[in-house]
Amino acid sequence: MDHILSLIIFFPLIAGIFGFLVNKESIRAYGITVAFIEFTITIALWIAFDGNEAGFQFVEHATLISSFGVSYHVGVDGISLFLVILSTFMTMVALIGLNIEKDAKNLIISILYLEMTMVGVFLSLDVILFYLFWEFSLVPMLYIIGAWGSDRRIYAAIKFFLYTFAGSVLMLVGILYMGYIYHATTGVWSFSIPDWELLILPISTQFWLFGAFFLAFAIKVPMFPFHTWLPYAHGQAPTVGSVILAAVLLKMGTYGMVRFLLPLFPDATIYFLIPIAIVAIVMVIYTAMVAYAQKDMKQVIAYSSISHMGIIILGIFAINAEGITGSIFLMISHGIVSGGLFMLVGMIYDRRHTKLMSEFGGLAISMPTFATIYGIMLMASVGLPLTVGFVGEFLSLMGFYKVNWIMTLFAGTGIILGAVYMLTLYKRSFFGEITNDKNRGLKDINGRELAAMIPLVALVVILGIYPKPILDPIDTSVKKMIVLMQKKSVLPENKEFIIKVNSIRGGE
Amino acid sequence: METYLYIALFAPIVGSLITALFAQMPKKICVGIFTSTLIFISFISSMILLNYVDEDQIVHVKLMDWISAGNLSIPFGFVVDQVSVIMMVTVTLVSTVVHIYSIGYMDHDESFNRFFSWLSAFVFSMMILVMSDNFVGLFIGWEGVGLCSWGLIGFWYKKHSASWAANEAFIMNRIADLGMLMGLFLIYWNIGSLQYDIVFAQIVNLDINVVTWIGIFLFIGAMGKSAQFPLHTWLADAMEGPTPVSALIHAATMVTAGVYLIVRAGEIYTLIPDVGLFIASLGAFVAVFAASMALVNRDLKRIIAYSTLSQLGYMFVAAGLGAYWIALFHLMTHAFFKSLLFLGAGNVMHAMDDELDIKKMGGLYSAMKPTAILMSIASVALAGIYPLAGFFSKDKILEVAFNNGSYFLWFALFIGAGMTAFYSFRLVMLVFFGEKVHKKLGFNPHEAKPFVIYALTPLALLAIVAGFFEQSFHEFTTQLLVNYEFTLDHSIALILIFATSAVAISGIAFAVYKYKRGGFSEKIEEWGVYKLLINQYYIPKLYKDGIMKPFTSFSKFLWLNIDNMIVDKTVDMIAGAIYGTGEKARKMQSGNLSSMLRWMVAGIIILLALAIFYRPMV
Amino acid sequence: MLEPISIDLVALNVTSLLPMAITVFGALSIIVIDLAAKNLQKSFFTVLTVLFIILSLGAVIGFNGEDRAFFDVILSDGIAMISQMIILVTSALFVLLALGGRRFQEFAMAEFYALFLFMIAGFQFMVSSDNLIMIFIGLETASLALYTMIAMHNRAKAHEAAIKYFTMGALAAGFYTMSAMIFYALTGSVEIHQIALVLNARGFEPLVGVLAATVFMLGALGFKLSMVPFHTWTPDVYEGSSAALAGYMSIVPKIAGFVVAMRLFEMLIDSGVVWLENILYVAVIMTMTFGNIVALVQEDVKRMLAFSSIAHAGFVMAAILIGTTEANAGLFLYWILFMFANLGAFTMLWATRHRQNLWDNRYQHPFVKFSGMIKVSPTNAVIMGIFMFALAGMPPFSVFWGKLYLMSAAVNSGHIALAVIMALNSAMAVYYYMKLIVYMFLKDPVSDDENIYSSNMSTVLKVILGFAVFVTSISIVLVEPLLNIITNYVTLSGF
Amino acid sequence: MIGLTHYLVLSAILFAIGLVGVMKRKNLLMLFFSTEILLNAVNIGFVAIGHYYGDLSGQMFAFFIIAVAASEIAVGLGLLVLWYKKTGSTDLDSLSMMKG
Repeated sequence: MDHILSLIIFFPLIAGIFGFLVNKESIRAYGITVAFIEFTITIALWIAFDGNEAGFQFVEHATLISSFGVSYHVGVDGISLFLVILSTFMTMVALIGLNIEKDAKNLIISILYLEMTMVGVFLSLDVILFYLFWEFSLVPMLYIIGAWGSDRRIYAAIKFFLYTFAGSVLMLVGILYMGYIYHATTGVWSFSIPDWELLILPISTQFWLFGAFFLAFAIKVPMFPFHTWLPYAHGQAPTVGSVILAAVLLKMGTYGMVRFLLPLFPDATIYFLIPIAIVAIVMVIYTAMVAYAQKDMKQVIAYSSISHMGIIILGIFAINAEGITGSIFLMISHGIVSGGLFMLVGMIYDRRHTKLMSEFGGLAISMPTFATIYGIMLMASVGLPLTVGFVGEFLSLMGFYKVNWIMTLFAGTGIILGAVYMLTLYKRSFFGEITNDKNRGLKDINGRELAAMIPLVALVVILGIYPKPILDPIDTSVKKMIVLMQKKSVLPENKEFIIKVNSIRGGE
Repeated sequence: METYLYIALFAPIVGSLITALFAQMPKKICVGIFTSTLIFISFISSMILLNYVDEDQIVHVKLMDWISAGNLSIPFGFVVDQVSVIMMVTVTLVSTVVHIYSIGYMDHDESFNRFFSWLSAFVFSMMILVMSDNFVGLFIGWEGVGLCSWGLIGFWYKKHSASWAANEAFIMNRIADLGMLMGLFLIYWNIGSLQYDIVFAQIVNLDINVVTWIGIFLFIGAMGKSAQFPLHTWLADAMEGPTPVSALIHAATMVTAGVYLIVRAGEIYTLIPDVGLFIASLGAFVAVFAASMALVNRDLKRIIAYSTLSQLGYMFVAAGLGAYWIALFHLMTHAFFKSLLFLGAGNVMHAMDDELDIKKMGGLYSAMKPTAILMSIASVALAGIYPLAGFFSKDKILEVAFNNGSYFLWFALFIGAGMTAFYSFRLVMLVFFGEKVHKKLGFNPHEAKPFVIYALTPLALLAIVAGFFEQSFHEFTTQLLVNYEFTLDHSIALILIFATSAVAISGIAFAVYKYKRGGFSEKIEEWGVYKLLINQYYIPKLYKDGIMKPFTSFSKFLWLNIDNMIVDKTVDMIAGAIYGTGEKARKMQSGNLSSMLRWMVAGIIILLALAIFYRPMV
Repeated sequence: MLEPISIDLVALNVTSLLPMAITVFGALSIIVIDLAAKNLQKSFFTVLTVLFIILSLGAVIGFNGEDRAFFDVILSDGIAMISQMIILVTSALFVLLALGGRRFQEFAMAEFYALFLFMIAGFQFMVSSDNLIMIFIGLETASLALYTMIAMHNRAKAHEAAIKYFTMGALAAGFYTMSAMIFYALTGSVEIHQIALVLNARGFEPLVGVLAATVFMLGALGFKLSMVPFHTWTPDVYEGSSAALAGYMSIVPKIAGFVVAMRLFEMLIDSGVVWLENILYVAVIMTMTFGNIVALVQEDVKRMLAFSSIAHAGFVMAAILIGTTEANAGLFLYWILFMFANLGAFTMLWATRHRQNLWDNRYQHPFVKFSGMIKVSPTNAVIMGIFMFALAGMPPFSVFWGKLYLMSAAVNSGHIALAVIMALNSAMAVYYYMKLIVYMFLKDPVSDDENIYSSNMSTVLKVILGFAVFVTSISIVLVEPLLNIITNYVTLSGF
Repeated sequence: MIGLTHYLVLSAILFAIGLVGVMKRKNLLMLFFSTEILLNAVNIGFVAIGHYYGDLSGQMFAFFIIAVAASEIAVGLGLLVLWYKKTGSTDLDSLSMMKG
């Protein structure tokens, strides 16, 4: 088990390289097999993972540039563990659901590379390494959107790439500055997160660094008003691209917030808490309304993703164990649910070659099983209890309630508006008589699609009923992080604030 | 006893899940029988538990942990105590009847199997709701019944109105659920737990303001589920669903969940009588408000729906004023006679080929005698005539209002009682007696199958006799619930009973008298009051024009004008500006050697000028 | 009266001249061989050139004598060494591009190789001296050879490019001499370390004089380094010359220029000439930004690369502005890493070189040419993609590490704003590199004839490409050793 | 008495004339002349300064400049002839294939 993390990171890369040798006809099977093996390894990681240990486990360290403190440093804790599993799981599911024949080889190899970068982002403990994977994840995605997307794919791909790239260059400056400060303070160069977490920064420095990191994450999430790349990307991307984009890539932003902003800059986090929360709430409500106005089924889900990401951000900035644990869980559940919804939209697109809701109507008559699965996913997206969507949303909102109850109330309208646009979508597409003859006699979900959807549906229900195995390790690591934040914050009122939002009673 | 608890709880979901596998297959009668049996088993278990609890024992189990994070720990825990067991029995009893009834009612429906799957799932959700030992568990059931209600209202999803009504119900409930969630958060952050026992034990230690807010938030949740004003419109629209659904969900069980919540959280509400008074006032208002709409409506099911709304108002009055056991009692009796009423209406609908306009019926008595009798019993019970069940429970509520000194509330309820009697018998008269309008319209009514009628008899029986259990019910429930002390003089109470009965009887008499003679003239339809009532006080229209339309157009505005035109365009403009600058800067590369040389010389000259004029040298 | 001077051969320290002597000797011997034996193949000359370069490189690496030699005219300090290595290695790699699949007349001529070696010698002299006369001679030797080589490509555009380059070069030479004259007038010396001593002793008075000299030097070096507004020749010359030579021009003359700039400007900045610091600040930003935004709108890949090399030069100029050891080490690191990426990109262009302009009347390598290359010639497309990402500074490819190190140097010396501007510029730069990626990977092919992408391909080119790809991709492990060597040399020479 | 200043002023004036010529002349040949003027202007300066300091570097520099100028003009004229053969013009504006 010593090098399991490296194995997880580099197995898809190596498999991708060898994928060039595989025959075109069998490349899909190859992709699924590789993804399955990768997923199995991550499951093994989970089994070997000690849920009671809050720190990083399976740490590997190898110096790359000693004079500059850059090293190959990976490790996993409760916060990242499940995001890694989510990445490998969703990649596997997306590959099972894949039915693109055109240049399938390039596509599948790109997906495998993408998998490597996603896993790399979550496992990196060296910030330069993190940045490396972070940036490189754009490349396969650019290719996937741009080469297999719909009409305006190139515009969408470039927009996605440039927007997110531009956002992250400032983070690079922030990283370098942070490294400089670390060097100035300790006399050693280090870009390792555990090292950085020990550094107590003066407030003004925290502000600037917070800003530099936050912008990159905010664009990735994407937060209002930096979100406009996402609808384009989703609108044009092929199904597999949307699935991975929504399920995993967006989570990198929120993961970054948890991993960097909170423990590194606790005072700045608390200082900017309210403004960010306001933006998050605006984002929840605004995008939910925009989602309601959409005509295209996929766009509804794209905007709904943004709306849900708002709740995740709110949970993170609750700075209490309930909120942060909840939002990490919500990241996972949203990954499963939105990934599933995008796959479902892709299936209907394969049949009808349109995503406009006005083209549908009465699909429940021609495709009842499909409608049922769609309904389950939709209910999970709406956050119905006993589905996976509820737990995270409940905890996130509950966490933020301690910070500010009025803002939670506003954010909570997201769950109402979520029901509004989702049910409207469902009604317009699935209910009613079949008005469009093309919808008559559509084939119901087939074996391949079912094979992709059943794991998702099963997880939606199982994790909705029994989220404990996931919540517990997350909670352990999060609690440790909060203690760290409390210790590190410079201002006494911030120390008190952290204690306050983490304790029952007190305050309002 | 835990075994019985689990049987009672899980029998319905087993039925539902197994049936779900057959959902897309053609009708299988055994599906109906199978689920009905399981529900019946659940009922039997509930009865055994009732018996057990009656010996002053409480069953409390913890199945497993559900959510735990930070200080929060929520288990799947279930409790069978005096309150929940009453609910369990009521729910499973009515459910059993409805299930059996549905085998006949849904006979010709192509989605017969799907129906039973949903219906059993509903029962399961309802059981979770009433049996949970914590607020979040209650919330699971709360949302679960909402989901099943959505699926069942929109059961005939091909009908636009049905799926619309389903969405309306779900969304309206969501609005209220948000309030409830806020209440849960508030409880958690002040007590650190959401278990009933811990919360109720510690609630007294809290600041009264906090308790008030908790009470308000929880009541907002209750308002949605129990369709209290202003979240009431969904209930009438929910009649789009199949009639058994209306009987089970929108009369007997789900809509009463709000009342159950208030009763359950009685320990909180006793601390905050002001909120209680508000609840009672709103209840009284709804009681009259809904009854008034029932007076003129011509839709068979909607009349009963408004009646339900009105009766829920009654229950809230009792609960708000602290008479929890009375609220619960009315909840139970109402469940019996109201579901009977609905199921009878279902028979009528079947007979009339799903026609709902009561003006098109008339004289059905001859064709369907048993149904007519059953519905009459239910109506009498609803009107509150001695010795039927409604008399005991409803009169008690009026007594409570009077006892509390809230004479205005009492008066409202008093008027409401009269109206109830009138519209109930308006319905009975127009449907079963009088001129046979349906003959002219070419309907050929027929009575339902015998087993359907037999299935209804237990309900009818209970509607008649349930009232006599008042005393034992009182003793039983007040072991857990806060008792309500009557300070009213016995004679005054007697006067009140007579007054109420009088107004009920006169209401019935007026209806019978009037509709024997062909009813009111067409003229009253011109009246402003009539228009106001038939249009439901224009509230649905207000919601449509005042909320939905602006919301839709504002959403469109946000998308097309803000998101596309401002937010996105800004990004594109930045990119465009950079690109445009590139195009302009490109002109510098004219390719002409002369100008290239001039650029160089110009550069030197500018730098020289700077060297002379700009010298930041220290 | 002049005294007769007795020359001590040991004091002359002739070994320090060995590297240049080898290249000059090589050039002469190539001419002689050509006179003696006709009909020798280009491969013979190419390999011979490479051999002489390797010998010279050996002489550089093996050198361990005194810094100063030859009456202090030669200064073989650390940066001279490291820059000579870069120059020689780059030259060796680029001259091999002559062995493309197709015949070009300039490579058939022995003179080309002689000129090439002379040019290298010129650059070597330029970097290993702090005597303004020597620098001038080196610079002009190299430039004159380069002009001729450009013209030897024998296309109308090549001639135009040569004339433009030549004329502007002559003007720049005028600037250079003018600057040298003013320094000489101020201090009575033409040696940089002497000039520094005198100026420091006198407190930089008269400042106008010093600044005037600096201005002319900025003009002259700005021309070599293609700083705005002295950059105008760059795109035209790159476009006119063959891809191989254009790639060469983007690396070697600039590193030579950087070394001179480092010697001269850092002396001034270190002494507290704030004016120069401010001017350089503005110039760096203008150069970066201008290069980037004009590159955005180009239609031809080679021209785009020309503008991008302006931007890269601006980026690296920042190191001179910052002036710390870390920054100077970063400069060399960046340039080495940049060299490999650029070598690859230009080699790729060179390999796709066609006789006619199939896609555009004017351009040889318009973006359209590469449409859908992934489908026609996937390996080449992926390789070109890697070079583009490397140039764009996408991790983990080579240039990223240079960028990282330079930006870190900026941050560490307190130039945060500069670092931010550098970062934003690299974000902007991504767009035009992406443009090629988009054409190659996302568009549909214009023709499915694989040969159009390999008309000039040969085994040698493939090997060079492979080497470049390899280095570009694994640069993460190269950074550490490279940095050690560079830092060692840079610290040795006190920068 | 003609001193250093006079020489320097002369040098500067000649340099300026050269610059103006570089900017204004449209004939390539004249342009080369202008660049020659530039270099020779500097030569005057170097020689004068060298004399002023009694230092030989100035003179040396001047010699080198003369040598470089000569070789430069050789290359330049070669290019000019090449261009003239191809286009029949020595006008600067004929160099306009590449721009933008």
